[in-house]
Amino acid sequence: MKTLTYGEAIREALFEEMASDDRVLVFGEDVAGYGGLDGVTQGLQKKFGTERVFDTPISESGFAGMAVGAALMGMRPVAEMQFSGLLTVPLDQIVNSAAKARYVHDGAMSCPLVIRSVTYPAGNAYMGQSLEAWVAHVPGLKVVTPSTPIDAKGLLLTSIRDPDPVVFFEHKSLYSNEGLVPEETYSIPIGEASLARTGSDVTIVAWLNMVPAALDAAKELALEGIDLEVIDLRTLIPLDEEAITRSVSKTGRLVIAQEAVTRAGFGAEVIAVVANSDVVHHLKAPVERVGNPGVPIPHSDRLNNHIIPSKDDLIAGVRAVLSS
Amino acid sequence: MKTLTYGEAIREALFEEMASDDRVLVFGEDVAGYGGLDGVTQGLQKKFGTERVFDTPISESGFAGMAVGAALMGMRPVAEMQFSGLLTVPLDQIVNSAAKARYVHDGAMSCPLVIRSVTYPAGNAYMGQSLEAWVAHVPGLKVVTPSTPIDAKGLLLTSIRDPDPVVFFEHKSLYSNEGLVPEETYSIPIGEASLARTGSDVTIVAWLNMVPAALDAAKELALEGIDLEVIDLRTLIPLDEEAITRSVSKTGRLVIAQEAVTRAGFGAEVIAVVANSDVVHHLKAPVERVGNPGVPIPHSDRLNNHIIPSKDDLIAGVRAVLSS
Amino acid sequence: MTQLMPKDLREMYRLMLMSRIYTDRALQLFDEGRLPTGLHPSAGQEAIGVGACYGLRREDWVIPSLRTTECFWTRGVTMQQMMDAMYGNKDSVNRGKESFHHSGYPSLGILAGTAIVAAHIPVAVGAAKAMQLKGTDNVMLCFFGDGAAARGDFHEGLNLAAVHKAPVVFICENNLHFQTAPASVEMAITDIADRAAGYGFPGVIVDGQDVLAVHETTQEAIKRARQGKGPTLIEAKTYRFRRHYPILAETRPVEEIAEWSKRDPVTILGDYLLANGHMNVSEKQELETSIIIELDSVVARAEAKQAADKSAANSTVYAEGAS
Amino acid sequence: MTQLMPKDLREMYRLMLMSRIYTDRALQLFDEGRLPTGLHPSAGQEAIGVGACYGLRREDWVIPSLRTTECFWTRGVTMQQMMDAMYGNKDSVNRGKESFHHSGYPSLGILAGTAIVAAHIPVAVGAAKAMQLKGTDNVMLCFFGDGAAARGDFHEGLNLAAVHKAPVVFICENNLHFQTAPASVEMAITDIADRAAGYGFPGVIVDGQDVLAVHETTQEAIKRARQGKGPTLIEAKTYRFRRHYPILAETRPVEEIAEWSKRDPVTILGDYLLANGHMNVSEKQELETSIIIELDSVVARAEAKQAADKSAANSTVYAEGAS
Ligand SMILES: Cc1ncc(C[n+]2csc(CCOP(=O)(O)OP(=O)(O)O)c2C)c(N)n1
Ligand SMILES: Cc1ncc(C[n+]2csc(CCOP(=O)(O)OP(=O)(O)O)c2C)c(N)n1
Ligand SMILES: [Mg+2]
Ligand SMILES: [Mg+2]
Repeated sequence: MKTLTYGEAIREALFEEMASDDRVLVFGEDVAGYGGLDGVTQGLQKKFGTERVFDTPISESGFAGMAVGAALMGMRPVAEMQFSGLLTVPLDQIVNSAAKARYVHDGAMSCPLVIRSVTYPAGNAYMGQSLEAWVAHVPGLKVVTPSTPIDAKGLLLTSIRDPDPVVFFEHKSLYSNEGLVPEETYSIPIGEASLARTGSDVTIVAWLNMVPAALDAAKELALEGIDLEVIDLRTLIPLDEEAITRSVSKTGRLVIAQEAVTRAGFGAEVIAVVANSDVVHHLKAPVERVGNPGVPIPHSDRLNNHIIPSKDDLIAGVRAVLSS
Repeated sequence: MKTLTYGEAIREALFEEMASDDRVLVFGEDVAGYGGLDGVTQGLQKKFGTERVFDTPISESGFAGMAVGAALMGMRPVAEMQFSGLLTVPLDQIVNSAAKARYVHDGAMSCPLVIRSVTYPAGNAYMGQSLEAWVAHVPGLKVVTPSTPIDAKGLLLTSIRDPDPVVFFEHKSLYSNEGLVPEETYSIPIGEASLARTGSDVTIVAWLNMVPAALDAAKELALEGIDLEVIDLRTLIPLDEEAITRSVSKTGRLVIAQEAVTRAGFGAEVIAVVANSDVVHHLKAPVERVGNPGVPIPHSDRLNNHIIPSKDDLIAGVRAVLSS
Repeated sequence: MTQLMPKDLREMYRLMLMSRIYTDRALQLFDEGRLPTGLHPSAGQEAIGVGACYGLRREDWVIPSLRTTECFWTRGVTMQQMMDAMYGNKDSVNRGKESFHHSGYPSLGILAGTAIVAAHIPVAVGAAKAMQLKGTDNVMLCFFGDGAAARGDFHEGLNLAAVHKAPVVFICENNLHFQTAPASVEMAITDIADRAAGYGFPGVIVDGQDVLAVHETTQEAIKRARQGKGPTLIEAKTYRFRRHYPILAETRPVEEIAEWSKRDPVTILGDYLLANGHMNVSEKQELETSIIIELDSVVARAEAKQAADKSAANSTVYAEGAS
Repeated sequence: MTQLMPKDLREMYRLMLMSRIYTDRALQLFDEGRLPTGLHPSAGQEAIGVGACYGLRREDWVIPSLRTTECFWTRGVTMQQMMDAMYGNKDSVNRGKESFHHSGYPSLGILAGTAIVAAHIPVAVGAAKAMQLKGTDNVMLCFFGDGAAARGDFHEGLNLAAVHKAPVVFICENNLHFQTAPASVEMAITDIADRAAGYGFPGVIVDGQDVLAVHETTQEAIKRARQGKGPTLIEAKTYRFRRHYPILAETRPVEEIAEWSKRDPVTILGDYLLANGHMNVSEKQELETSIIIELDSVVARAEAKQAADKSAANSTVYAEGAS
């Protein structure tokens, strides 16, 4: 094993897959010459050339559409949206051109592409949006949301090799987090949650940046003897329903941790999965959702930390499910 | 009272509001010269002139943006998206330019516009999508989903007068449904569900086209002595949470009826509201979701009736919650 | 550019005539309540798809607009395949999952657009880019209407094609209307070809009723593309001879319709063949009769077949079953 | 067009100089870790916003790009207001909810764009349409960068403006780069003004370093717009003198930077004023000193004020409380 940051792990996945499969292309704004606003794609163009790694104009719909066309012709494009809030712009190409391609060809064509979408709830009301619930609603798409370096690399490799279009969310505030990653080649299957922490009192279901927040909350609450189980969904679609129901049937208490707006967010889907199973009868308390309370992300960091859920909000959520 | 179809009720609302408020504009593809693909806007241009009622190019993002600009300058634009699946295209303007306008101006500006979005799950995988869950996820937007002529008219009037942007879903297969509508002027508040049928055994929460389907199911099941309560949400945002929890606390059994894809659809939010309240302990059975099972809408009507939930699917859902 | 021989001209005529006869039969079947799908009839615009696609290599690709049925015929789709697609039959191209005009035939080099007007333009550019990356000199022909030229994806697609010198030929079928509205609603210019200058490649206007002119103009653009010189925008001035879609009323001025009817592309080529001795009257009659006879049996077979069923509806959302 | 008097020229100079001094101070405060927001420095491009906005009516509107700080100054926003906005102070324009460069000042006729590049272009057209519908002859100036011209919303917006003959002037600040990449990545043409012909209105190129040229060109476009003749696209050739954003590294060739530095718009106007006797050296020096002194106290006051708090964060999502 070696130590890599989350950002380095993603870069390594891109390097490895570009080296082993010359159908892989990487493009997006600032990814080639500059190497990505956060350096994630640094060195790729130098190594793999200007044909396979290129910068695009500010044409998110256009280059997402190009990714679709290239994928239909057998390439494996990896296109970057430099802020998740930008998904509002190329969405038609992702949701219509890409997601439905296999279906409308009755399986005779496939559209293997990856949209890397960089999530970061700050800066402004637009770019700072977390929109994973939208793409999770669309049949034909897979949705991947890693929280650790090992998962980020392993899942990106799987995503690029996947025969279907994948929206891969990366979290900017995880980029510098370190973790152990195998030296040898490996990959992680799409569709399996991981048990980030085993516990008996309360289940927290989290993804992306909320996983470390949940682990922090767990550490703090452990001092009081409260034992949290933390499920890192890792992929939202396909959803590992069993991991969720198994845990909740054990703990009987569920807290959702999401950075996105609570209303109609993906946490509601997790809750619906529980409510749709017999596990609903095991619930000892109403479910809690910790998330953005329904406010656009303010520009100022002094304000947006009131909107983005924190470890303390999670602790409050845990206390709420324990108090009833 | 007089008898109007749902389509006529919408037209009447547009006529009345354009007559009483000259800031109201109506535009979109085919709405002016032709009067709308389904005739809903017929006669408007003739009565109110080419300046206030006009056809647009195939520029959904562009004319949604124009609606925002006009609204910020004090007009009351009502723009039509002729298929709900088209929301993939102008979404950035609706979700970013319109929804956040009030917030980012700290209340100093408002963006009073209505996006009429015509829902119809048929034709093809793209236009046939039901995307209300997406806009319901966005703070700053209101989401309206009437199922009857009286609600369609009353809620459209309220939507046009609302100081905030409203996405108003109309259902093409409701256009010819008839119902009683008051002769005199009236309006219906946004944010209140209606009890479409009172019952004691099972609660069905529905909106748009699924309300008549639920009522049909109720009629059929009444013959067996099963007594359904049907809640017509009418508006998704703001959501009448109390109407939902009140009913479920009474019946203890909940079935969601939605045409949209089940996964990460708005039904999950309804379930989350229940699971987040004490009512979760009143549930006698796991909740059922009846909806699109996660398949793009096929072109052929012979196929798509297998995908779109029907009265029979609802009856099966009701039986499921009664059997456990 | 390979010179067209009389047999090519006759073949082009056959394709155009077949398209016209087929389209009008489909409209009739629809009116009779037999055909379970509507269509955007190409009648009046047959010269464009045939002229542009005729003589392409098997390895080239095309992506039709909602109306360019001729792309399908010219690339080798049979009337039976098309009719089965329209009926959503069990053995049809995608078993009713997609309308015939947005159906892809990968083995014939036909990509499918979505129903979102103009969204296929960047897709075509990406496909052309892939052809370029593979080191071939194959090309992509991308068809769309005047209506599509008002969409952002038109702009982004054409601009990206220019930046990448992608081997793509854009063919705009300007039939002066989009759905129920006239072109004056969608633009303040007359010639969409003028937009090409804003991307840095040639924009050419061609008489869309003249199949030979369309062919020649497209061939030049294809040559450019094969040589790595990048895209061309061809604007074919044309007119549709039927309503936009069978259930929508006619909205165009009768005089305009009458004026354009005088320039029927099928008649124009037919007359040319007759005048130049490439075909005689009885051959022409025979051709028409044989198409009609074939079509009769195509319809009969299509109607006799089983429609796709529920199992089709639920399949192929993902590669390995649904999730 | 009203003739510019020496006092106008001096005022334009003051605005440009103030903008430069303010911007560089803000960058310095950011580097020192004092300013809680980044910025897209306008240094090098001051002539565009000042030249275009100078002399507008109160009832006219402007909508700046991410970089056109000069729109704010010229419309009457004070350094104190701007600095308070940057600090997200309690008494600032929107209490930190939006970055200063996307902040609207309705009472000063400044609309705000979103952070989505080019999305404000159709919004500007809709606002202009509203001004037209109200029967006024007021105009809208809409600013954007070269990068924005690659987006679909640019195309749809300009086309809609043409169709509606909307009273809007589009001003493209072509600084030859967008974020970290050169213009060659975003287009295969040199002049974005060439795109106007594809919409049916004039496209004009102007030297973006020459405030008088910008002013004159804009005035002509404004006159056209007021007369109901529709939009104009003005492309101002310019260059930014700083990095795109403080945390991003420089990516442009040093020679290019050096070459363009010779054409500093503030220096050009200053020299013109001196050469023509509209200002003398000591007046120039006094002006600079007075700006610096004012700015010192502006910063001190901004830093002494209370920042907006949680109650601000949670308010005004909807008109009447959240839902
Ligand atoms: C983005 C989008 N908006 C609206 C529609 C509905 N629609 C279908 S065909 C059509 C008109 C297309 O006009 P044009 O591109 O000129 O092609 P034509 O029908 O004239 O051949 C419209 C508006 C659509 N399919 N996609
Ligand atoms: C649609 C969209 N894509 C990407 C970004 C990220 N971004 C912010 S500024 C910028 C470059 C803008 O370039 P240009 O329009 O030329 O203006 P300039 O910065 O050169 O003044 C980009 C890509 C964005 N804000 N919006
Ligand atoms: Mg047309
Ligand atoms: Mg620029």
